[in-house]
Amino acid sequence: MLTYFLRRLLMAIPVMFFVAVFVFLLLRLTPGDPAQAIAGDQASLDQLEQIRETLGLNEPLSVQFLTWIGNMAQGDFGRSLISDRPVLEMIGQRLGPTVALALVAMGLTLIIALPMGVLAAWRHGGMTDRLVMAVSVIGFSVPIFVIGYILIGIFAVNLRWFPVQGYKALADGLWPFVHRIFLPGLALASIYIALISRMTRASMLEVLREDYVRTARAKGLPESLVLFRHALRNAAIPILTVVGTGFAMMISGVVVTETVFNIPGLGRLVVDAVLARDYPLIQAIILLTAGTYVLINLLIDLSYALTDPRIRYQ
Amino acid sequence: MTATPPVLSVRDLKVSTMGRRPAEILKGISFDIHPGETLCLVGESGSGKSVTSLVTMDLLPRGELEVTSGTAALNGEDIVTASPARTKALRGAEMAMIFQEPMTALNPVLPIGLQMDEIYKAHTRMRPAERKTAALEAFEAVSLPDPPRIYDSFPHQLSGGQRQRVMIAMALALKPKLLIADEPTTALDVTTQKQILELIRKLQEEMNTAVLFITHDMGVVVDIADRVCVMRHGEVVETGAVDQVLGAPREDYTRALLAAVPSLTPRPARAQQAPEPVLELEAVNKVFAFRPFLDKLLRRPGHRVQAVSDVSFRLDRGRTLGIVGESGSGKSTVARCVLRLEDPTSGAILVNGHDIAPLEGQTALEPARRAVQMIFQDPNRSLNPRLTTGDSLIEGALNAGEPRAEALQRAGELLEVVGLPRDALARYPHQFSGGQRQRIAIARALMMSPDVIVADEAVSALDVSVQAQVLELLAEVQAKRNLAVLFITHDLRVAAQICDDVMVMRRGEVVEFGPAGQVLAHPQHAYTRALLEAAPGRDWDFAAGRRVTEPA
Amino acid sequence: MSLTTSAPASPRKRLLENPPHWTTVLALIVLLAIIAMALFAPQLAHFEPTKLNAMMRLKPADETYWMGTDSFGRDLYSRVVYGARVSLLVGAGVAVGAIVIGLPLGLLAGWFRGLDAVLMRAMDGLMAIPGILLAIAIVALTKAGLTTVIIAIMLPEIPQVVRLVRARVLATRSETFVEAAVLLGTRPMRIIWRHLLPSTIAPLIVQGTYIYASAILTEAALSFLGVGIGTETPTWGNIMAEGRLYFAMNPWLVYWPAIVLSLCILSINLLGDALRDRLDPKMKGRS
Amino acid sequence: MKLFNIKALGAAALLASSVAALPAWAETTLTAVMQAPLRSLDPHLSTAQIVRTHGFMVFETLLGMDDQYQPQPQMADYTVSDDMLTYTLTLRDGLMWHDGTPVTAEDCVASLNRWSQQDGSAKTMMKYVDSIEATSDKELVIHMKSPFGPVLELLAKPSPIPAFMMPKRLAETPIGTQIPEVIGSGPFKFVADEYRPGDQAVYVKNEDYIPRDEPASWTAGAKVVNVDKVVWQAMPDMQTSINAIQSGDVDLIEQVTIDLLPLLAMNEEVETGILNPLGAQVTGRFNHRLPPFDDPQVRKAVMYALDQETIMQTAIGNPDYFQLCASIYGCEVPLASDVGAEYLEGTAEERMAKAKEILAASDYDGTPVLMMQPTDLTVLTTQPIVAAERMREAGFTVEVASMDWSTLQSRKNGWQPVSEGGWNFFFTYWGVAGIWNPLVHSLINGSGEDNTWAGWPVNARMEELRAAYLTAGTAEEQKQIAEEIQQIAWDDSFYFNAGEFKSVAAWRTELHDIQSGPITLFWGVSK
Repeated sequence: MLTYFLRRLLMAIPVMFFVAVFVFLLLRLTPGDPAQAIAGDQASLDQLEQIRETLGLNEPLSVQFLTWIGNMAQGDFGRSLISDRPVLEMIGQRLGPTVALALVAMGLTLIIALPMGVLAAWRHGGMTDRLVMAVSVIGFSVPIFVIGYILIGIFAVNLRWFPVQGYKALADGLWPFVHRIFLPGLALASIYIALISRMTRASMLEVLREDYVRTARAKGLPESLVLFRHALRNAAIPILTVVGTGFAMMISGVVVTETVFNIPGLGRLVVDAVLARDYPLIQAIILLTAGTYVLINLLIDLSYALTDPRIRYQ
Repeated sequence: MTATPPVLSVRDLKVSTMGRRPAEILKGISFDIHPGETLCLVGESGSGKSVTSLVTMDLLPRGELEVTSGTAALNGEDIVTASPARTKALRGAEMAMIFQEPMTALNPVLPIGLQMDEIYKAHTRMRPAERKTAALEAFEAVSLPDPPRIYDSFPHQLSGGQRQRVMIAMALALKPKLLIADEPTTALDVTTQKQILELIRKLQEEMNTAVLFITHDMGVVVDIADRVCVMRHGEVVETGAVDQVLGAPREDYTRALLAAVPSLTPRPARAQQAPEPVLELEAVNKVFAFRPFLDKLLRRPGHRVQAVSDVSFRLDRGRTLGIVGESGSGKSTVARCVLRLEDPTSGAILVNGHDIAPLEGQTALEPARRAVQMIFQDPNRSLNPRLTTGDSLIEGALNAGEPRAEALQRAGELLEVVGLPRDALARYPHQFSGGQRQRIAIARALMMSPDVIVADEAVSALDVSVQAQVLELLAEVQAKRNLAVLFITHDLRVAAQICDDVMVMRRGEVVEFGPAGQVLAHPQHAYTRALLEAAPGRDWDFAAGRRVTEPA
Repeated sequence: MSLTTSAPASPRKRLLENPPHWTTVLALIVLLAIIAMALFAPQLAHFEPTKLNAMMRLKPADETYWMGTDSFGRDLYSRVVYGARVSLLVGAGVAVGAIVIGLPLGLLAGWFRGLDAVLMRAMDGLMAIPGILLAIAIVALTKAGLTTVIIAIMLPEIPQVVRLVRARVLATRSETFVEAAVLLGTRPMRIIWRHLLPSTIAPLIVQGTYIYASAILTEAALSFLGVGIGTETPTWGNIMAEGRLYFAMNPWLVYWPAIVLSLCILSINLLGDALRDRLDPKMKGRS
Repeated sequence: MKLFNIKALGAAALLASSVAALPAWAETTLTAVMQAPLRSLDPHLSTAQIVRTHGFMVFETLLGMDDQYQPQPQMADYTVSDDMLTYTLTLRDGLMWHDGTPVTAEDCVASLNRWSQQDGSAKTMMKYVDSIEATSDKELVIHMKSPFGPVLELLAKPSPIPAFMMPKRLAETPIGTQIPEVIGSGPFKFVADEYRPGDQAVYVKNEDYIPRDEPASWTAGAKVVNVDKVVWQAMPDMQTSINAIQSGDVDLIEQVTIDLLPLLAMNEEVETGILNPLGAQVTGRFNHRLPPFDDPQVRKAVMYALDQETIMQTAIGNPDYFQLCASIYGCEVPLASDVGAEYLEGTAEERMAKAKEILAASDYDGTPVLMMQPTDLTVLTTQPIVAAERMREAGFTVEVASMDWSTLQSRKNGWQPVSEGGWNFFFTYWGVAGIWNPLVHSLINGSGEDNTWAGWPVNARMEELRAAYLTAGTAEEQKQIAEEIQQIAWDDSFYFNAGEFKSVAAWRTELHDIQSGPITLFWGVSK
């Protein structure tokens, strides 16, 4: 298992290197000038030139890239060009809300989507199945920000059950936290619920055709045991896989959700950073999210072994 | 037959598919099983024998199949009309079932113990400790080694035979009145099959269980059945005691079925003309080695599996060499090396005198590829479903530069040779039956005018009547074209009927090699003897229609 | 010996024997209506979609302005009608582009094991970058035009296509008919073309519809975040983005384009599901 | 609409608040949604308004500017010698940096040096300055080589880079590098730990700050802080901000989108009004170096084609909040005049006819005009659309290129051909304090030098006038020069003055005595 883990980590190196080169080139080969973002629109060209010189933006690209990679290898992600703060510190400040939002959305998803998918597969072809599929296809089709606004319109503005915006950390108390994160969590979860319930249903449909499910039924087991003990555990791997690849989708949702609900998370930070051409910040965020993606998918691969004893990684 | 009431009594049972245009799967079948009796439902694929068992267990796939009329009474209680809760209570307790595939019938992600425990938990009020004791005893009863270890194991840690024993232990855990066994030994090697059949027989006698045994294999019928029920297209063709049905079949269909079972007695040796070797193997070895990048980095050895060790043989024109063995014996790997679908690790493979072992790439292999052609096991997968028969047949010819029209002409002729109409050229594989597809595969091999045909379990997936026809065709073609055939099979009966020479393999090594008459009639090696003894129905002479006392 | 099955059923006959679900038919009608809307936008629209009228800003719906006007005094109905053009074009561009690029890469990766390792690491890398970040970066950093948006949305979709095709190739290449082709002396490129490519088409068409739908969604999200196609070209996304400022005053500025957008994506998704069930029963129920 | 006179109401509220004094233990926090997120902290480095506002929280200027646009003592009192060559500034007592050290004249000299390297007008001033030196801990002296009119104005000006004072160790940070710490002497202290760039900035009351005795007026006079804490929050979405102020999550929105004011009109707990009387002018800039706008006749056609009213109507909507005038210095400043109004006379149709005529007579050959449009800056998204339509009607071929504001800013600095990423026309806006006289006004630079603000018009007469303004002795003389400059700016079509708009703020009624100013001020206000 450890060997497997190490091997996968080794494999992640070229992946991350590709990401690093790709992102660096993407940013540097496109127009836009961070000096302008620092100095504001009324700054003169002399001023800009001076700032560029100080920031090292006039160095050749290869030098800039090597410096950046070298620093990163030492754990130094650099400082924001705009705010002149360490990039990691800025990311750290914004990480909490985003992680909380993602976890809440994921929790809601699992609570809602798994039973939905299992039920739909169990009653395959029936009304429940059609209803679940309808909910899921609608979840895929309505943009998150529209869902967000509808939720705000109904639950925050009309019913006044929830605040319209903002974020409170868990440290500020459980209720304020839950109260503020529920709607954005739900909005973000919508597309995920659609995805996971679909995947659960499909995977369960497949598993329910398996011989061992027939065996379980032949043993006269209660249907709930057949579904949740025998079938769902076997259906777990494709579901887990989607949870992993869906992480990228989650990030897209986070960016939009944070904007709609005004949550000071990474999503907004990255949009701001892109608009301001804050190269080190953009690079660090993309690299970190890519790294997280790789890591999450690695962990998910490892977790297969927990659900399926046949998988013993060499 | 006894006067006691039957455990299971099926009357006029009809089952149809659901949907827009229902098709009748069972057309009104009836039979009884009494306590302590084994009834064999025998028939070819599509005869409806498995559906019968599912109706009895009330496990028909919902929304796909439904009972349209008739009854299936377990101890007088009709399963068809019983409530789902009631049948659930009966399943596992009063009636139990063993399935064909021990690999898939156990839940792979749950420990064996838990899967056993569930049965007691669902149907009894036993306490956890009692349940565990009962489970261990049940494992003991099916002769599983080290029951506590089995209890904690996962299915994949057990061999196929052990898994089937676990299935039997589960099925008989609560001493049901009725045991349904649906092809329980089909997926097993012959030696294991023999043990499992003996086990079922023994436990049945101990518990006086009624057994509904479903099989396609007449040999198995001989070994286990008290009575036989021959089915075809959803109807019962003939029922009766085993000796009566097999010895004096009343129906043509039964007779044809019996006649198609190849005999274990080797056919008389064929005269050999001047030996002309077309295929020679010299000390061929094949090692599968896995050495991941990290292992290389850490200078660690990888995993090695010796699949074939030191195999040598010579195959002459016009002769058939059979390679027999159980799964994992390396017989298929030998075939794939001959075809260079695998690269042999060492040794020489001489095709018409040229060593093809060191050759690389399609161009270099081209002459050998023309000389050696293959017929695969599964006719469903060996033809590209998206190409017409004609396109599949002429692919090799086109590669060799033959004009399309000419190739199609030849393909049409060959279709007639293998017994298919010429207009089959324009059709797609799914429009043919399995046997017909295998004929097409033979035609495709013949299109290349090969010297050697490698047939890897080429008739294993076919029903016995079709199997006989395909074997016949193969023999006919071989004779006409003076082909050499390398025939890979696990079935000694088939080997006995078509091989000139037989090579027995076990764990990659050649155990015994010689003329078929000698190897199969007077085996020298203990393993060969064990194989022969395990062959199902060996004490029944299908040609004569009577029991034999001495093995042939 | 006789042939067991009848002559091949024509597609028409098969369709008649197994008619599509009513939702599929409805979805097809909706999608055709939206396509017609895009094609005949000039005839259907009441105004030029860019026609400003500073005096008629933010008017509610009436007989002239079926859906009211936006903050420029432009007719919302006309903009929504014209918006269909860009959305459908973006969807088509992304789906076709991703497949045209991804298909050959996937075929090659699936067949040539050496290339596979390198290519798939690159694809993993591309997949690891969250699509929206990549798209935001590309659109924001280059010219915010139709082509840029299509490329930006397409890039993250390519690995999905490559993986799908590759998985399909890997599955198919272990089929015995491929081994049979090898034995018949067929060269690799021809095996890819004749035996592997056809098996990827059905799942690709299905995947294509999903890419189509998600591309339209992503375009809307990009516009929403202010990095989409400029306001001169009406797209459902930027109509919503402009309208969301006035959401509390007149939510219909958002709801109208949202409804049409959602209907469009819904019908594409439903058609995709139906296609999948028909073309590739094995994939039934997959997302 | 709740428009009212802030000063009048302020007096009444002052009385009320002194009666209803808050209990001592309740910490009052004022939460404000600012018009832009604060992303950088060095007020010498950035010309962005939000950074200036931040600057006035933490830092102070030697002189402040009152609501009559007059420089007044703030950190220092001043004397000017009769020959206008020596300015003596004496620091008032009790000034302390936030790190506890006293403010010295030497700190101020260093700060002035750093400021003058960065601010455009200060650079011009430095050409006339002989030396700036600290003569004691409390006194610094500026010696001029020759008289330079607006020295005091520059020291007091609130835009674009005010002359903020900071400790010497910070002021020695080279230009181009941001100061490592935010230490000023102003009425608020910056809470570095709670700062989240782009999202939140927190200030606490500086308990050691001693306000001046004079009444507060803009950045001059007493800065009395009545709240314990000020939190700036960024909200990317105006809708969210409005919801937040209605629910009481925030107390103040610095700039409300005018179209959304009706949403707040219903709400008894929220008031709206103009806090910054100066407003901002929208300007459409030509690229004088590229065809077709290298041709004055073609530019002139545009000047007639564009219509202030349509542009402002579409961008702002409510005429209460925009103003149309010819003045290039802002509609209500001392230098404002009607010079050039002939370009705005008549109906839009009449002017369009004239534009067509001029264009037809010109050498315009159909070269497409590349109009840059920012997608992410709401204030400036509409003008290019409206302008493009008018220009097309006049006979131009116009291509609107959408991009984000950052790209636009960067692209505007290049003058390469359009095919290589150049541009022809774009809109921007200027706080009136950034254009209110020829000294600070960037758009009227007629030198055509590469390093001037984008557009690069060339006009020798303009340069003479700008130089003359700097040394003009009297206000009349200054005004006369300013008017002539304005005439040239119109005649030679330096840029199109598209009108002036006011920012409307919204605040909850719990807030009293909100101060009016050239930027949003957080002293005086109580909660």
